[in-house]
Amino acid sequence: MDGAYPVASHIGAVLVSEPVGARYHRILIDAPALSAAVRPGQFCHLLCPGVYLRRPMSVWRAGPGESLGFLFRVAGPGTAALAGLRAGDTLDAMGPVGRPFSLDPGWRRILILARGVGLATLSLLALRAAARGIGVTAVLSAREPADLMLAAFASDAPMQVHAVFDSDGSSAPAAVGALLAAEIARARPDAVFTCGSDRLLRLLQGIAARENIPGEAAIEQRMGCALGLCFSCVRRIATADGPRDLRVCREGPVFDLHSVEAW
Amino acid sequence: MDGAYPVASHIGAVLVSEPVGARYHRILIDAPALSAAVRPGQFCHLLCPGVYLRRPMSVWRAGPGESLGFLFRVAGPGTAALAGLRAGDTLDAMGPVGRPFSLDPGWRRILILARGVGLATLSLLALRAAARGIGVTAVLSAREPADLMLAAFASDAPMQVHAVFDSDGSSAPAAVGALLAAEIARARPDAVFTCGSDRLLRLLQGIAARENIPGEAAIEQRMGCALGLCFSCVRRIATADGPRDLRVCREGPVFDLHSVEAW
Amino acid sequence: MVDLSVRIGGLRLASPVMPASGTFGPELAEVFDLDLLGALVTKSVTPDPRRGNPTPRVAETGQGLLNSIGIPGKGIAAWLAHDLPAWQRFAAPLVVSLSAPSAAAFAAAARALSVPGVAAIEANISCPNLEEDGRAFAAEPGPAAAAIAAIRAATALPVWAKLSPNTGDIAAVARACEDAGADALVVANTILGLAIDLDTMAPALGAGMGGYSGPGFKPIALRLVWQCAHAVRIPVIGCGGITTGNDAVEFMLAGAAAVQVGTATFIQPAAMLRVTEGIAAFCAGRGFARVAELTGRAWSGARPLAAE
Amino acid sequence: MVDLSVRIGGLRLASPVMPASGTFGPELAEVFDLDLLGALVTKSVTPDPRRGNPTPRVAETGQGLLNSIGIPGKGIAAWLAHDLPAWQRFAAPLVVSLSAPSAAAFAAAARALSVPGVAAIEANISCPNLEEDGRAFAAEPGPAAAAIAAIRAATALPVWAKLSPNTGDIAAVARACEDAGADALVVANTILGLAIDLDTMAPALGAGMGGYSGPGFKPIALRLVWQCAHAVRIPVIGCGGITTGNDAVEFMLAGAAAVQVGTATFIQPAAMLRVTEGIAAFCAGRGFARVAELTGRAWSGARPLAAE
Ligand SMILES: Cc1cc2nc3c(=O)[nH]c(=O)nc-3n(C[C@H](O)[C@H](O)[C@H](O)COP(=O)(O)OP(=O)(O)OC[C@H]3O[C@@H](n4cnc5c(N)ncnc54)[C@H](O)[C@@H]3O)c2cc1C
Ligand SMILES: Cc1cc2nc3c(=O)[nH]c(=O)nc-3n(C[C@H](O)[C@H](O)[C@H](O)COP(=O)(O)OP(=O)(O)OC[C@H]3O[C@@H](n4cnc5c(N)ncnc54)[C@H](O)[C@@H]3O)c2cc1C
Ligand SMILES: Cc1cc2nc3c(=O)[nH]c(=O)nc-3n(C[C@H](O)[C@H](O)[C@H](O)COP(=O)(O)O)c2cc1C
Ligand SMILES: Cc1cc2nc3c(=O)[nH]c(=O)nc-3n(C[C@H](O)[C@H](O)[C@H](O)COP(=O)(O)O)c2cc1C
Ligand code: FES
Ligand code: FES
Repeated sequence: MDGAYPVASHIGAVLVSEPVGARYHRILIDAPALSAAVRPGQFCHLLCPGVYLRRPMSVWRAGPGESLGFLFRVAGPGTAALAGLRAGDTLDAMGPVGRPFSLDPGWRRILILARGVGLATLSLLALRAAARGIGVTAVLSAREPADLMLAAFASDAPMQVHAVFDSDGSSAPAAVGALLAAEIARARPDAVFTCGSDRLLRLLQGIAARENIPGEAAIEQRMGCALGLCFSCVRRIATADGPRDLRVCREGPVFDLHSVEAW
Repeated sequence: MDGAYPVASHIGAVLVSEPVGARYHRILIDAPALSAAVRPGQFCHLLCPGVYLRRPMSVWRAGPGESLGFLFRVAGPGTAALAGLRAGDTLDAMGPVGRPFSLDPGWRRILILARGVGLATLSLLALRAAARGIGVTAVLSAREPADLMLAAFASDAPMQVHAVFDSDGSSAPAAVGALLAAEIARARPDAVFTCGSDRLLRLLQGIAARENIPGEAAIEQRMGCALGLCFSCVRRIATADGPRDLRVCREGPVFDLHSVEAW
Repeated sequence: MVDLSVRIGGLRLASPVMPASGTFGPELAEVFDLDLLGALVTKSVTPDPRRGNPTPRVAETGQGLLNSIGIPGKGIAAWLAHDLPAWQRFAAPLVVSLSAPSAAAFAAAARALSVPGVAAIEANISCPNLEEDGRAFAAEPGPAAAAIAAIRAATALPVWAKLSPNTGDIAAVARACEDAGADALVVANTILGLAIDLDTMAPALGAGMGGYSGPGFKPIALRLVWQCAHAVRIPVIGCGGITTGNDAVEFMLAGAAAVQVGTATFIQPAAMLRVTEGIAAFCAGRGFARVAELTGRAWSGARPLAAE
Repeated sequence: MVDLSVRIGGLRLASPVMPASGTFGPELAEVFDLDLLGALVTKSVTPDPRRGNPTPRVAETGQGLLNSIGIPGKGIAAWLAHDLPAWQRFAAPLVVSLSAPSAAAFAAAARALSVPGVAAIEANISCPNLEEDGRAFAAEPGPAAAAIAAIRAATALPVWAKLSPNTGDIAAVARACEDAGADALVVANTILGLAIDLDTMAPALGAGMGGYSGPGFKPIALRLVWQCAHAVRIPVIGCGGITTGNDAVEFMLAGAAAVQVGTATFIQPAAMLRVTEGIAAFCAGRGFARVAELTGRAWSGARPLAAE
């Protein structure tokens, strides 16, 4: 990674491309420079065979000497084309782009609240925290047990994971709220993080405000360039000078938990 | 091949795809119904991966139980994409289209004059004639010996082949004219055929007129639909009612030797 | 079973899918049963014989086609004598595309075409108007309306006005054609484009500029349909880049009552059948009993009358 | 070694390749050395702050992009205070794209922008003219000329007029801008398009219609350049779907003296470098010592003065 020009399009060989559960897919590519440079919460803009625009995708696995991974839900033509890649094919990944999550070495514990594929965005943060001896409490919400990607999230890193599901009602806001309150009482986190659900975002905003714990949220928006050039990816964000339309690809995708206006 | 709807797009598996000499390529596909229906001089309209319009290509090999073959010069994006096909890929061939060569079972000998890749268009005619015991005299013109596709033309069918080259001057009009006159004197053909060179077309028109031998020529034109719909492929042709712009894909590509106006 | 029939002015079509003029002919009956189409649309017929433009007449450009065919043809008299009879073996309604150099010539030709076997006249007013030194009738509301009014007065047949993208305000042209008595609009003809051949360093088409069609033209044609359908109450027939059933559904949701398919036939000769199947599948999957219910669904306000 | 420099009105550019307004910013310096570009072109700046349009602001359509960003920005005062300084670290000439709601507002803004560090003003007259109830200045020769004349009178800087495809006669608009004192023309802005989202059965963009750009737009933009370059003697800067060096060469052969690259940067962030290399390779391969020799080569007649 050239210091002067940190962002580039990297052509990596696909090492692994396989379904995860019923509705998700994972891809690992060999892109050493990019993989070493990425920080948790950042994303890449992926060229998907046969579709014109790139597609933004959070980095799910990365690190010096590690292959670069993406975990995604097959949502339409772009992600379908990605899922169609096979080992030996190449993938053009542009990055790293976006503002990463904060991770203070001084912290003792973080709490992560993720819904659906939002866990792909938060997984690398959890692994890096655990690697630094920071305790991780993770509450993962999914439609049903079949949709939960526990192994995909935690790998084999030590963490305290609670799974909640729509199928048994345990993912209802009230239930999750109680669970979070209990967890925070049991082992108070230095920071909280969330991604993947607007409902859970609002829930966590309330609890973190009451408990006065700092936090961050990663959000999504339809993108064009992912380079901060086109202003297609704006979301309404509270700033010191009042609400502003900020670029998810540039000022985000990670924002202060309380600055994100629920839509 | 459905009698009511003789023309269709056929998806055939590529059996063979390999270079022929320095500048040519051949492809054999498995398309039984199409292969059985094609007659010498007809062509297919080929969908080339990555380019929008189909590309017209004479049928070089065909027959009941035989695979369907094309022999072509890599001229640009379309033919380059065709040359990039590999065994196991599929090719979408639309056809058969176009007016075939005449081949009268009563004939004893035909004379073929082909230049460059024009021999791809005339090869099937030569093989079918030979198979019916009709003598074949072929004069093949090429830039240099390396460019001559003798085996590709004659396969192992019995025929009298004369090769002439630019490299040794033997392909000069005067030389070819003398050769043709000698051949016609030695074994007079019932019909003459040509494709691939405007200069040779004019030469043969003159000789056939003098000797009063019927003949046909296959010509090319930029195409859109290859179905007779768009009138993009017209060439000026002499008809009973005077010169007319006729469709190469429909009234041609095979026309009466004397009706084709040299351009 | 989805009801695919649609009403276009006076005509009831069994399917909303028909060919675009100049990309279709009886030759296609060698590929499939043409009576599966909602209508048959001829190449533009001209009063007098025309030779057409120099070759090359087509060129490829990305996901689209440039053409400058130049409407070659034998003229109306020969067309009535030789071509019309050849169309009579088909049951689907025959729509004759008409091109002429002046409003008066349009009227005379429309009168000549008002014969049994012709179901409607599609006025190709994208062609040059000799009275406006060659600018297309459809470039301005006035000349467009004059041509349509002349045709309207000359025939009792339904008159479809085929508009051109090459205008500053297609909604105004659409309204002018409606006021002049058009029964439906066809939106749109090709948009003017250019390609340069890098080998010859000259235009790729013999005539220089040409009409751009195919998938790359679709977003523009869809917008033109949206603008016209909002501007008039008569049915709009969408045309431009339609290749799949989903493409056709987009046009109907934008306000089209029916669609025409042109260049797609050059790539897949049975494209019109695939489009028809795709529309039916969309309706079935989304619970629409009648394809006509799609028309104008994408509008924020109420559905346009064209759909009724 | 090919001479890539070109003259655009008063300016000499080291390369014919520059970014298209709204698709570029200092952020791209994280990808490559922006001083390799012939010029730097800003997003359109507006007199007052603007929030822009509702999301989604972009949608994909085949080989192209639809956008309705809505020119969000902090207004000229804040731009001069915060953005202009950020541009000063680059050596390439800075071209400020300007958008305003009236001729008078264009003039006032041009005056305000006439400061050291600004090399030229690109007037984005494709934006709505409040005095013509929202029709774009560039839709008609009159309003286009009025805007350019007002800017011309207000500044000594070179003035580039950026034309819109959404007009009936772009050659007339081009001549009007030349007569009003434009030093160059940029041809063209996006063409109005539409896409319908089949899931929601509503327009794919929050604002409804949007501007169509990218490869699918190229044949149209190339034709517009051809028409404008034939109509005026000032240089024409080609823009629309340029993705490769060969695309850029087509524009120059059609009459462009330079080119702008927009959407291609979204697909390949270093696209402008690839385009520059491709142009140089073409010139070297075909024996052109100066890229300026390409301008207008595809014309049947003489080469346009724009190339000199
Ligand atoms: C910063 C960021 C990180 C993301 N990380 C992940 C991830 O780790 N795993 C995952 O499964 N998905 C992720 N997404 C969402 C992912 O980008 C979309 O699911 C994908 O673009 C859909 O493309 P498609 O063609 O398959 O589907 P379509 O819905 O057909 O896409 C059509 C268009 O909509 C855009 N689009 C659709 N949904 C989204 C969305 N939610 N966000 C942005 N653009 C969208 C596409 O880019 C395309 O332009 C992320 C999005 C952003 C902005
Ligand atoms: C009836 C017929 C039979 C043919 N048979 C053969 C054959 O057996 N072997 C062979 O090598 N070539 C044959 N050709 C020529 C072949 O079609 C062209 O070489 C091919 O289309 C070039 O496409 P390209 O994209 O590779 O090159 P390009 O030159 O880049 O093609 C660009 C455009 O020009 C068109 N085009 C270019 N050259 C021709 C041409 N000579 N005729 C028609 N369209 C052209 C292409 O279709 C395309 O639209 C035949 C042409 C016709 C009309
Ligand atoms: C080769 C060709 C010839 C055409 N000839 C005519 C014509 O004679 N009359 C007419 O009204 N439109 C003509 N058109 C325009 C089409 O009818 C249609 O409006 C246009 O191609 C857009 O549709 P498409 O993208 O589906 O092809 C022609 C188009 C092509 C490609
Ligand atoms: C996202 C986006 C934003 C744009 N914003 C502007 C703008 O602010 N001002 C302007 O003059 N043109 C704007 N344009 C038009 C481009 O400058 C250019 O004219 C057009 O996109 C065609 O070029 P392209 O096909 O290379 O993108 C914008 C285009 C896009 C795609
Ligand atoms: S996607 Fe272009 S600014 Fe964010
Ligand atoms: S290619 Fe269309 S008529 Fe011959």
